[in-house]
Amino acid sequence: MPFIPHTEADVAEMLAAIGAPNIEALFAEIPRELRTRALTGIPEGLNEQQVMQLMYARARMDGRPLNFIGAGAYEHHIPAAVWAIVSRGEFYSAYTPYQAEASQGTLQTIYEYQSMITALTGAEVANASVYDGATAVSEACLMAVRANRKSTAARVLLPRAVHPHYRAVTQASTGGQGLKLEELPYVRERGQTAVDALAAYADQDITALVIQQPNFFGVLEDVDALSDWAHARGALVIAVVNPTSLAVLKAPGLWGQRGADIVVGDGQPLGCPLSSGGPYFGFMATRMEYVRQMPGRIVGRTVDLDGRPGFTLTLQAREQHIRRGKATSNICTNQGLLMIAGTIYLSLMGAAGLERVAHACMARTAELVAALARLPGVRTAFSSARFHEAVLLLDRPAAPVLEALAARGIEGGFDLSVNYPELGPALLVCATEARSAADIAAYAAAMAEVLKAVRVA
Amino acid sequence: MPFIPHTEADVAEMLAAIGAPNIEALFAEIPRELRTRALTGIPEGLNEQQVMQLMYARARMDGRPLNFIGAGAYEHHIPAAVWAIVSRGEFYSAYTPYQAEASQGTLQTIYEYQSMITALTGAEVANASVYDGATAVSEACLMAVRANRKSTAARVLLPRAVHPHYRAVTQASTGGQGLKLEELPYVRERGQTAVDALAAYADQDITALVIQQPNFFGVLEDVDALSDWAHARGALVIAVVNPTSLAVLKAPGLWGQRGADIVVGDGQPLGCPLSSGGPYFGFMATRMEYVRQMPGRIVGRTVDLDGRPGFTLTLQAREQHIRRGKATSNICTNQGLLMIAGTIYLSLMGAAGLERVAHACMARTAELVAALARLPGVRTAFSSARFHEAVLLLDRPAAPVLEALAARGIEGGFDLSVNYPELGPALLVCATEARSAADIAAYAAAMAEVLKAVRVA
Amino acid sequence: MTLPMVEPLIYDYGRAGRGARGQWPAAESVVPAVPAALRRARRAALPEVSELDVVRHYTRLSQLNFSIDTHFYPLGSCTMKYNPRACNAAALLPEFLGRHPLASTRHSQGFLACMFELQEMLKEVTGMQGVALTPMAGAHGEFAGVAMIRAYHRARGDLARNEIIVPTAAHGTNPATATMCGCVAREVGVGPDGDVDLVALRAAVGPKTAGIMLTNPSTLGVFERHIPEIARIVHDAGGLLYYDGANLNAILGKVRPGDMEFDVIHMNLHKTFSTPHGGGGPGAGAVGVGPRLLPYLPLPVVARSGEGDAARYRWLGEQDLPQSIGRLTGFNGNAGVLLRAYVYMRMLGRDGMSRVGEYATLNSNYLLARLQQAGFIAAYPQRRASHEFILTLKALAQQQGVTAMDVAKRLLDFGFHAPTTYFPLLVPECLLIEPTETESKETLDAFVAAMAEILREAASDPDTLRGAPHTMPVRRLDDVRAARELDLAHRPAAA
Amino acid sequence: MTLPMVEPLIYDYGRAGRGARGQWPAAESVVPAVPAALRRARRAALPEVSELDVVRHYTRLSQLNFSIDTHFYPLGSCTMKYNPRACNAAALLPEFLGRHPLASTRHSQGFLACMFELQEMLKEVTGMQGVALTPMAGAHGEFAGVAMIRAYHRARGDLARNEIIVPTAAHGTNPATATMCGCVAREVGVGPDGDVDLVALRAAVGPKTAGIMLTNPSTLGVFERHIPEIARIVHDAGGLLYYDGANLNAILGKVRPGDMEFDVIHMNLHKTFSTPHGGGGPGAGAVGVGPRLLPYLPLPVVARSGEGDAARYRWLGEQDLPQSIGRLTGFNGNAGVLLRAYVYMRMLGRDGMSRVGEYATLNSNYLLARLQQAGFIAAYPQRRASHEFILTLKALAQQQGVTAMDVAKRLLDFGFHAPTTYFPLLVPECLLIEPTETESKETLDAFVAAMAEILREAASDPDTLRGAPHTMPVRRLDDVRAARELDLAHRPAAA
Ligand SMILES: Cc1ncc(COP(=O)(O)O)c(C=O)c1O
Ligand SMILES: Cc1ncc(COP(=O)(O)O)c(C=O)c1O
Repeated sequence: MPFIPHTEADVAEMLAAIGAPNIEALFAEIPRELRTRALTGIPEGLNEQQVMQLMYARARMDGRPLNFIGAGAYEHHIPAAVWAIVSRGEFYSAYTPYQAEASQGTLQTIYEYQSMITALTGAEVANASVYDGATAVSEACLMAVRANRKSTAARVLLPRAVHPHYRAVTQASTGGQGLKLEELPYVRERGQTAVDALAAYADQDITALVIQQPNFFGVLEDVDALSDWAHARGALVIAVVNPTSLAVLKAPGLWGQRGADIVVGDGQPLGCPLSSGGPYFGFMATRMEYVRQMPGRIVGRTVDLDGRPGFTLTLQAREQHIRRGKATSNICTNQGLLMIAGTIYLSLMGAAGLERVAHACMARTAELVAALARLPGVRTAFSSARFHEAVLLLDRPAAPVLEALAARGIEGGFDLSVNYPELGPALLVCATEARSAADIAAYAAAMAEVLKAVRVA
Repeated sequence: MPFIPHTEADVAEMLAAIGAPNIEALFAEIPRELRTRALTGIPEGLNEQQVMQLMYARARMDGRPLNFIGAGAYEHHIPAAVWAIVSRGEFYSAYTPYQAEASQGTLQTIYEYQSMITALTGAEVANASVYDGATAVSEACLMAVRANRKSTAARVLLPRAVHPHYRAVTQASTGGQGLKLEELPYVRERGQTAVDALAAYADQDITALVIQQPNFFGVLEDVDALSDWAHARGALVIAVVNPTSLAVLKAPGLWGQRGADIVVGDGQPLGCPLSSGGPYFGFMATRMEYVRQMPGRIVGRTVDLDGRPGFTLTLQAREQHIRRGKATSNICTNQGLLMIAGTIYLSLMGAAGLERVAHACMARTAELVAALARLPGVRTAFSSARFHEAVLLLDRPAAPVLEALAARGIEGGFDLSVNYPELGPALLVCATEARSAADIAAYAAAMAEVLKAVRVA
Repeated sequence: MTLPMVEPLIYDYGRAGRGARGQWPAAESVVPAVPAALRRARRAALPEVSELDVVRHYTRLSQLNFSIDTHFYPLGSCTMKYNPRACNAAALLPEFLGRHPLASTRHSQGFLACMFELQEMLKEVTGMQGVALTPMAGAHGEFAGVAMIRAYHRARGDLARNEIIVPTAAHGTNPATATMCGCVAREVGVGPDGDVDLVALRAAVGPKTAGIMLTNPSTLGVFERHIPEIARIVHDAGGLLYYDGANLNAILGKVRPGDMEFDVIHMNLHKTFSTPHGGGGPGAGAVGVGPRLLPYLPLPVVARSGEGDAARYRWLGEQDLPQSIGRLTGFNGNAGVLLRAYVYMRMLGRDGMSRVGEYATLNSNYLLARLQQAGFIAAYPQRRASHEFILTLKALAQQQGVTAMDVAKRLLDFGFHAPTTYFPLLVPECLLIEPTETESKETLDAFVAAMAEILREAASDPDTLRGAPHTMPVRRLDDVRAARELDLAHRPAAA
Repeated sequence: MTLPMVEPLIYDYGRAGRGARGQWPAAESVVPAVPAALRRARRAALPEVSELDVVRHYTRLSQLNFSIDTHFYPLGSCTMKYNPRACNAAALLPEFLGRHPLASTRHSQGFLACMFELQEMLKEVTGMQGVALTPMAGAHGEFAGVAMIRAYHRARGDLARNEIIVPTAAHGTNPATATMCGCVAREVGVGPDGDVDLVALRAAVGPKTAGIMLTNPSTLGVFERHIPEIARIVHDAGGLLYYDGANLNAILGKVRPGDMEFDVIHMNLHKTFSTPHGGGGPGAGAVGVGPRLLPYLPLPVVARSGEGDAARYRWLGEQDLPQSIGRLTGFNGNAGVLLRAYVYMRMLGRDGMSRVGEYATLNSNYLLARLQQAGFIAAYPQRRASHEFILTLKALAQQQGVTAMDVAKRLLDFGFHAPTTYFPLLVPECLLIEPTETESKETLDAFVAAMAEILREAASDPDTLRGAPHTMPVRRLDDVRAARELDLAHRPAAA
């Protein structure tokens, strides 16, 4: 019996202590008609060797293509020390630090994490993670409704240049509470949110404006103008940011005159492997004045009976286990382990190292764009300054091009046709510091080949 | 500066405290004419990302062939828990437990290891590892000379059926001290050490007889007869054993009337990956009466000032750091981490699990031999009972066959032609529990193909 | 009096100019310019430390934690069982780890095959007809479930149904989820034996009833005996039945929510299928649905075409499931957690799966029996324990002034993580104890011995309990001060 | 009085019939028979425990250790510096880990390329002309070196040369190695300033001199200033020069043994190139040789043919090196350790390599200066420290009755691993302190503060020192009893 330590003698002694004739008797309270048949649909158990062989075979099926997709999940170098430490049983197999005295390791790490996130974002307080970047945006919208006492409209402006999945999640997650999400267009030539379009909302009750920097296209938004516009109208500013980019881009806390009010994003670039989509972690930070509206766990520093500093969960009255139906969110289990990875990653990189990462990403992406846009049939979509992604327009459908690249072991980018049909055939490509000059050359060569093979539409 | 934490300010303060103008001044005592030029032959440093990319590329060059080589290093399932624990910094980055009070983790693990090795081998005491199985044999021969007070000949019988590398290492390692090693032949049909050949030594001073069980051919020796013969003549018996096989084979402590005197072997099958040849660990066990002749570290249980049980290095007067030129060996650093892996592996397997492993190995090897010997041009060399290896005779040179198999992604066995030319073209093959029926079928199919392609000599 | 910290902050190891440079990419000679107005002016105040500092600091911090790998951790409702290392090893295979979530179908077949089979196994285990894997924790699964219930009523034009009935014994996430979905949580009580008060339930249902969220075994540690009646009452009133499957560990292979007429269930894979809890997460809150809710499953889900070697897998999207409640995650959920759960289920297999429920229940009833013999009072003495049970220390609190909190803290000194305290809120001074099936009788016996000793101390030396813990890195922490004098981040000077 | 163990033995968790069955292969239906006389009759008395027992037990045990990852570990002569995790990650790549040592050349090119380049880098670093990587620790490398010296003299028919000169300051492995090689260790003294006594050396050399083994910087922590004279004396006498390179960390990029006329060197890659010490090993003791000893290198070594992309690598064997001293290892040494060293050297690179010696020396001299200011007495106050240095506590022992052992044990209470004590044997009551270059000034300062505090305690409260340690899992252990009442293995009843 894998994972069950009981010997037959143990079972007999235990049943005797309980006063039950057999294990089955322990289920006597279950109405007989509810009892189930055997789980015939479940295969027989495998031992560890067998299951690992199965998983090796499955992994081999997926291979290790050269990746140029970003679109919200980025391949970065992850220092070996990060997961060596995160995988330690004391982090890996602990749970939420309810017993503070026996959980100082997790608690202090969260406190350090909160410190680093506030330092990066320029916000005052951060929580101990939400599920991912997308749910962080939806939580931020709900939070804005609670925090913005001046607004009664529950109306949030969500630019079309924000990650389409983030928008979809926000739609699905806030609709029940009646939030009204309105799309702001982007300027076709620049790929930037259209500041002009805001004129239409000049005198209306807007609860919050979401600004993603860099936006989904990798383009840098005019965050100062957008923030000031929102604040001037009593709307809160929700910043959605890539944490790597914050090494070189203005901290949201300094956007415009007042700074963003809520800062969220996906922490994946900070030490979390791509891992087929997760686990990652959503980060969330805000002003101290809004801390009681923030969802999720928060750790505070305090002292023990002897006056020794220590850490504990605090402001729990916001949370479901105390406040139940009136809680700021239903979130309970979060992404703790990934948050720890992020903390260790940031400690290793520091601000100077992270700046190097950001610079390398920008340089590699510029090189990639140059190498691809040189090919006939490929051109860049937008003229604006960008971070580490770019939109490329193709003269033929994107899907078969991507499929032909995949057949050559290259994941060539994210197909924008579904979410942005107005662009025509278009790819979102990305190169981080993990891509070498040779990788970029390999992509360009494969693309040249593919463009010869795949027809123009 | 990777791995050096000093800031410029630190260096300045430190030099001031020393009273030196610069770091260079600290080397002033080195005669000027000895100072070296820059290390121009060393490439420039790589960061972690670069070095990992280099190593990924190197690893890819080697691929992951399907392995049927044994010959002293065996591919077994290694429970994931083993290296998850062994890799913990507290084990991985500690050193020899000189400060017992701050090293109870390593010390208790060694004590448990000693307990398990004695249980497996039927010996009374074990040390905390020597380098590998080969050096364990040579240390055992040197130890036998010290321990066998009745013998003055320093003469050890070393059957030809013992691993040729173990014999070579013993030769190279004991020659300086004047040991005389004499080879015992094996019976051509059975692959067993020829008991008849012993007659020649009937009245001579023999210090020790080495018996490998199973021997290098995978064949089971008549250990009782050999042991009794040796003991009857005042020779010590040195058993060289595969620890996995001890789950099903008689413990050396019970060989013949008296049992083997020194038991050694390579612990690699117990949780150590093949890893291109090491690190593995040599184990060594003996009778209590010979403990002071045993090389290597030994841990004992004792009590602390309060009477609490604890563990410490003991019998250090045998060792070089105390006894210097008169020590039992020059060994200092051993294979501690691998010994820990072996201990965890044995805890997970227990005797029942290890028996299952041994059975699976025997069954798979039998199936492999059946599948290959069915092919025209292949036959088994020996009729005797075997453990998990077998010698196959080919009707054409082995090297091109192996090369053709390798080209098909199969490492088909160890070429015996160099070490045992008398056998003609011959392969030593092995299948452990890590090989599936499908793997065996793949080998047989590839071999059939290869035999069509590679000429008969 | 301020004492030094047990372990300094990582910032305290920093010095201007220090850094783990081996981790930094080489400096670039040419970097595309960032427009001046968008540029960061001052570097963020992150630690400037060496790699050794980082390794040593976080290794030391980790050692300050209790965890399953080091301690018995009977935290009720959390199913803290052994996390097999093989699950971790499989999820960390480089092909899975390096796979981009938006990778081509070509480079996804192995991963998708695992996900598809996981969906199928979860269907079998729950008796449901469709499963979506994307919710990232139990509460997220609850959201998906209630959103589907809402979508179902809306699709039928039944717009008034916005009440979710929640027994008072429910986990806090249940009412919170109802609110998040724009519903109203309507509480109904439980009777003295821990079962739902059917009279109150009948009174509560009506044309506004969207559904009921039922945890079973309930958070009181007992199996709800009136499920058939509850199902009838709610379904008859037009509501749907939601099964909070966080406690699935108790019933694996014994009963299936689908067979019991439930319309939707969420599972906590990080509990029942033993993925690590990671100091607060990640989790995975897959949802299963019956026929009524199939069209509303959240996106994406995995579909297979072809069989055997010809099988091909792909994600279904909006076009395939136009009535879906939509996307709940940036990509496709906590894939790495799902892989771990998949591996665990494959290792358990058919037989192992039913043994989970059996041995979890055996351990729980044994521990309850022994603790009762030792003088502790069960909250529901007339009931069988499920995989967990509740002790109430009300008498102890009244007579000796020793609270459940004191007992919990003292347990730490004996080398045991404390059970869940003060949850469920229904039972005063309660300890919710869940041993799980992976703990041995010896461990349970040792826990009983510690509890018995604590009971003796409560009589002979209550101050030791009130001052506990005494052997942890810190003594009892001042939570009131933490909330009053908020210190939520270290603020070093920026570089 | 016997107290309970801090952590029970793994056997104590066992029960007949328990086991980590998920790790066991399936039972076989048919197994080839073992002849009855060769069969095992009773199962070995191994633990019968669950996987959770194993994980919890060894995780807890690990926590009882000090290690580099958790503590400053200034163990002189052992170079306990940071072990970068990348080295481990690279060595654990599945292709390397799964590679059989006897795999075909086809499946070995990546591994062999690393080994070849490692040989080349070590040649460059030492100034030698050939390198063999197979010795598995420093002492094993010493054996290889002395065996080569012997083989050299024998090949010249110079059979009388069987004396190896070993300064009294040498590591114990040096004379032990001489003995193992069938030579006689002949000791010569060192002068009051730590350098070899040249007069004694001149008297010692002669027609029986096979060679000299010189550790530099010596175990006294100083650079031998008379190397040119020593080399001349020994070479003139017909002996060869052996460089014990265990302390190579001190001189990396500053001097090269080959340039200093040494004929052979062993290196402790686990020290200088930072592979983990693993609680006692594994190590790697590569040897480098000058022109005289090239033909005698132990087998196998890696050769390259072709350049750049056309390069092919293979092992050289007996046919290639017929005069070799032969094989010293079952396969080809501690390959995984060699890979780690290779990765470390590639990360350091040319510049990083010289910085190692510089900063190791800076840290050592700083620590010495600060400890002297704090009142400690250097064994060689007139000398510069190399990467390590010696304090002598003789005065303290005489005046306060506090020994080096007491100080060492008390340091543990302050959270520092003790320096090497009572080695070298030459200096009474000594502490050999090696901080290494990877430790920060703050750590060194904290160590000085602890040492200063201990000096105060020696005066005010010597019993605290004599009873130390007080905060470890156990108090001071009874070594005498351990050796007298040998308890070397637990003996449970066999199953
Ligand atoms: C009964 C019950 N329901 C729901 C949840 C919420 O699950 P999660 O923490 O994964 O969001 C929990 C777990 O805490 C629970 O015990
Ligand atoms: C100077 C010196 N020589 C030789 C050795 C022996 O090295 P090893 O322990 O690796 O065998 C050591 C290390 O302990 C040493 O310090």
